[in-house]
Amino acid sequence: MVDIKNENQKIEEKMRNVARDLLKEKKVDLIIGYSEGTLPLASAPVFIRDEQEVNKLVWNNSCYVNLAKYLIPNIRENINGEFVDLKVGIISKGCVARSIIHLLVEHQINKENIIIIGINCNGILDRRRIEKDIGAHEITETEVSGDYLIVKGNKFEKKFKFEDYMNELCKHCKIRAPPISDSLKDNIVGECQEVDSLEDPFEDIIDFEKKSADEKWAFMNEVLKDCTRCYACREACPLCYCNLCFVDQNLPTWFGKTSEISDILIFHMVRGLHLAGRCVECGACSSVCPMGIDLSLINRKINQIVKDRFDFVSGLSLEKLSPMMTYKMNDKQEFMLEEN
Amino acid sequence: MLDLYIPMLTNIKSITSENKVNDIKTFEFVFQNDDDLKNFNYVPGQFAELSIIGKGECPIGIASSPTEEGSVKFTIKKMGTVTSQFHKSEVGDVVGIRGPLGNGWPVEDMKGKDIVVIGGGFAFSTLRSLTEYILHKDNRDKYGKLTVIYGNRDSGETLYKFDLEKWEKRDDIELVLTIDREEEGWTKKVGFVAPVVKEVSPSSKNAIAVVCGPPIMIKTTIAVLEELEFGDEQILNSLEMRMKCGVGKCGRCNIGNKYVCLDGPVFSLAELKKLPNEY
Amino acid sequence: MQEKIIFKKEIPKLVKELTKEYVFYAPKNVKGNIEYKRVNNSKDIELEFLNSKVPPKEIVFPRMETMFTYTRNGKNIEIQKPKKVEDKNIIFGIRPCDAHSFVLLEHFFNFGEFKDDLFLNKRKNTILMGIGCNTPRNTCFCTSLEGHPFKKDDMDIFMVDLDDRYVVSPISDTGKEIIEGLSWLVDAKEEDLEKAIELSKKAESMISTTLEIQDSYDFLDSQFSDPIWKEISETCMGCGSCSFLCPTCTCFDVIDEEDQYNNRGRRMRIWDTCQFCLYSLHTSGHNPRDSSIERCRNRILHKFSYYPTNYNLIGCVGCGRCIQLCPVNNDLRVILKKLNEIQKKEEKTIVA
Amino acid sequence: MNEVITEKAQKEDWEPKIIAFLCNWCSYAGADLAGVSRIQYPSNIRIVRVPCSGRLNPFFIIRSLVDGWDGVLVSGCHPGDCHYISGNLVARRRFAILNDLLEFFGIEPGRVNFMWASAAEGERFAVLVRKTTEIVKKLGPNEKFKKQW
Repeated sequence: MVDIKNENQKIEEKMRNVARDLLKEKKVDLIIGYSEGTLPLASAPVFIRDEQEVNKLVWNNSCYVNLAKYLIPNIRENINGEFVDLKVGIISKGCVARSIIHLLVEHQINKENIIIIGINCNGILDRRRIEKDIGAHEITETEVSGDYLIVKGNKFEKKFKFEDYMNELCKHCKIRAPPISDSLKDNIVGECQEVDSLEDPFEDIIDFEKKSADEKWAFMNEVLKDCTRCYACREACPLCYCNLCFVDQNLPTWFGKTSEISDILIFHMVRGLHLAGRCVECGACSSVCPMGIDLSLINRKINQIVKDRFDFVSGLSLEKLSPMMTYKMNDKQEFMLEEN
Repeated sequence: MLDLYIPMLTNIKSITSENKVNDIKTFEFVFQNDDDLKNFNYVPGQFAELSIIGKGECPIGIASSPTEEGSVKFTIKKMGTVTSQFHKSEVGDVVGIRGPLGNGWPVEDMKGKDIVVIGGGFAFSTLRSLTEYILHKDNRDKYGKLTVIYGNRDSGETLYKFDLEKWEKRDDIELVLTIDREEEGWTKKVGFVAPVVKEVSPSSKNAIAVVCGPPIMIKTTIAVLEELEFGDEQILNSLEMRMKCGVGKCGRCNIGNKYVCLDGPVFSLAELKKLPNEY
Repeated sequence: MQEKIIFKKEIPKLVKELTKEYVFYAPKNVKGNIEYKRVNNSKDIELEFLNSKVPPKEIVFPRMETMFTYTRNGKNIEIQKPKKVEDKNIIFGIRPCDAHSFVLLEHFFNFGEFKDDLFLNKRKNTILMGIGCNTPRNTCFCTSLEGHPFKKDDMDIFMVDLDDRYVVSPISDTGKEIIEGLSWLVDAKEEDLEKAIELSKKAESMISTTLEIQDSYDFLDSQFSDPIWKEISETCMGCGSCSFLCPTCTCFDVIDEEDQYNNRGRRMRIWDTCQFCLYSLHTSGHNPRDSSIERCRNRILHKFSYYPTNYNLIGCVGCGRCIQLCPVNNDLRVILKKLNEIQKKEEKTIVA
Repeated sequence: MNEVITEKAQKEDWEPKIIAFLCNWCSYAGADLAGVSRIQYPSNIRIVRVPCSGRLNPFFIIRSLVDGWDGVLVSGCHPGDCHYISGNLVARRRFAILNDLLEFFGIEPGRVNFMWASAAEGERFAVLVRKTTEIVKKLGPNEKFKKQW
């Protein structure tokens, strides 16, 4: 049995110490981390500039936001009338670090300005699912005990097994701390892990693909039909940094902006398409969805395609180009029409 | 009013290219329905939502004067989706109009006063409307001295050349044209609008200055006008904002608690100073 | 008029009777989210709920709404106005805060020279049959905004949940008519009414958040360039969750869609939010609200300063949806408290 | 509207409409050759000439489906023959992902087809167009993206 409460406390303590040292030694101007949320099962990102405030940093299993989002555009501040890029320390679980690595591959951020404070993530809870399962009650308090989450409210108490109520993507996650490589050595403090190769059987996807085309279509319709098109998934994704998203383009207008199901599906399809070879499976998009739509299936599928076809896992090394940035002469082309 | 969002249909009667680059054209529309024409009562400075149906809608200031009966004119620069589509359209095409919207220039309050019209570049369209309105034989004696100062990058960019020629021949208007840089064959003034205003130095006594143009021009001109002792109430300005509905419902054109489409687009400098600087 | 009693086991009967004349909207559990949906069978109704996730504004101000359709014939275009909706709606189980939001929406769309009939027609045909909140959430703060978990003024019929039955009190004339039509209802007893009052008091005491918002809007206006806005907006990601699911937010975008293969098209309005950078971006590239600082400020000021100045109403009903749904937990209560503190500080300096 | 189309589909003589994006340097010339050599191929395709298959934004394909085309055919130069050296190789990766993703979302395999055809392969072009038409015809009309008007 894993004692998650204990783990969290250890992570928190380490994280605070590292952050305090960094601020004290003036190695960074700013620490981006998580702070206690005002609601149960929530956490709020926080920007810490003063070492006195380091104790605001917390680690719990609701730290679902991918902090790498805040690195774009570069965090700048007006110091004595001049805009200066700040040096940022960023609390990174495995997936946050991976998105930072991928942003570096895509030349979106400046390596010199970033220090990755690695922590060994122990999984993020799927708060929307817990809320849905509890139904017509309000959660007022949560407590971690062993590998259970105890949710308390007005006249009720419910136990959730951690493993089962983890984010879909966290269940498959194997990179819990920032992946280390030679080129990144100077930028990582705190926890990190060596990642050589990654095997993922993608059983869930293979299972899903047994369905017929119409069944798949119906399933996707059902999953996505609640989408209000608030674009929270897009805004929370650290890799969605386009100045003008394809849905907003109007010369020409590519796709409809209505909440008709075909427009919704296309939005999510193309969003998936644009994440090919880039998605780091952080699960931020699903966690922030106000309607609690689980987008992990699409993201996993994209990663499966990329893994199968191009043998690539995003956000592991700085040297390897993302598959959509390059090509090989002998890529598989079994989907091409042939005469016989 | 179930027709709040329903455009009235018009046909393009004529298209005039206004500048050398050919990205500004003046369109003349005639209403398909005579009742619509009767209901389209506007004052200079108001705008209308023009739509190429199937492409979208955009707010454009009315360039014709209510005294020019039978049709309405709009000067459109090729910028975004709808305006580009306008530049592709031909005479006879169907165009939707919703309007007139906004407050327009306060032509009633301006009566009996000297009017100084200062325009820069493409923003001259509603000023043309105002000038034309004042110059009309029914209205001319209701207003005092009329000074029009109109600046452009070069002579090719000057809009409404036909009207300007017509105005130049009249003696009840002081027309000052200027371009930024010297040019062969240009006999009128050279220089930015603000210094030209200073040179002309219209009297601020019982006068109203109407300023339209690019932000930097407005800023410098207002400084000059203040030097000439124009009060904040005496300087009028027309604002631009992104708009969708034009009737204060879609929400995006607010500056503080004012909606540009309802309370504007014309604001006096005094009003603008009260608003937060978010435009 | 006399208060009536309706037993919970009689709900199917009520639904059956009311669906004859009305389109019956009721809270429904859609994949774990409570939403107000059209219901024909009383089995679909979820009576045990705190509040819906999507506010009932969706019924009168849908996510997308056709403004007109048109057909094209060569160069000619013919415009078809949207059909006037004659359906009469009942929203069953609407909460007092959401009912109050209808007042705000109606005021907004009816304000000034231009009346938005797309909305107003639907609103006119909608009857609110609400239920008081016996158990307000922690995030609720309606009492700070002239509201109350048992506020009945904004509804047509108001109900109080007494475990196995509802005390039904008709408020408006239409409400009275409907209740009169339901002749099988029994009169409420004195003890039921007493219990209802008791519940109301209990609910009020359960609301833990008290904010002083009432008179702060003038003050807010003067704080336009305070550094507080940067602090508030620093972590905002600019998604539209807070305003898409806000019961009082009304902004919309207008889009045209053309079906060029069938020579027809439509213009519609869809929900939009001031939190998107595209919202106020000019074609020229200039954007008056360029960063999240201005956009967050606009949202707060619009609700707590512009709304009161323009309409004498506060543009927030205290339902707490934005607090629950904000992905970065940018808590409106915390923001308002921060603003309150600044105000107090300022007042002190003035006094001193 | 839907009823009309389903009825239409049931009819034996329903013919699919297929949009074909052909690269300027190979496939378009191949189609030309097929025409010049009088090789018969179905008239269901409507050709859009693009400079290179690498020019093809996946949007074009999805948008075609949204616009109601029953099938999409994309054709470029054989790998290694691209006029712009690597356009088709980059495109191939894009198509691979799009192909898999469309299938995952429940668009029938065969709605969107990809092929290579060089300028000299008029015969091959005709055969593959025939094949595409057959596949799409079997699938029936494309109605999944139809909007509620």
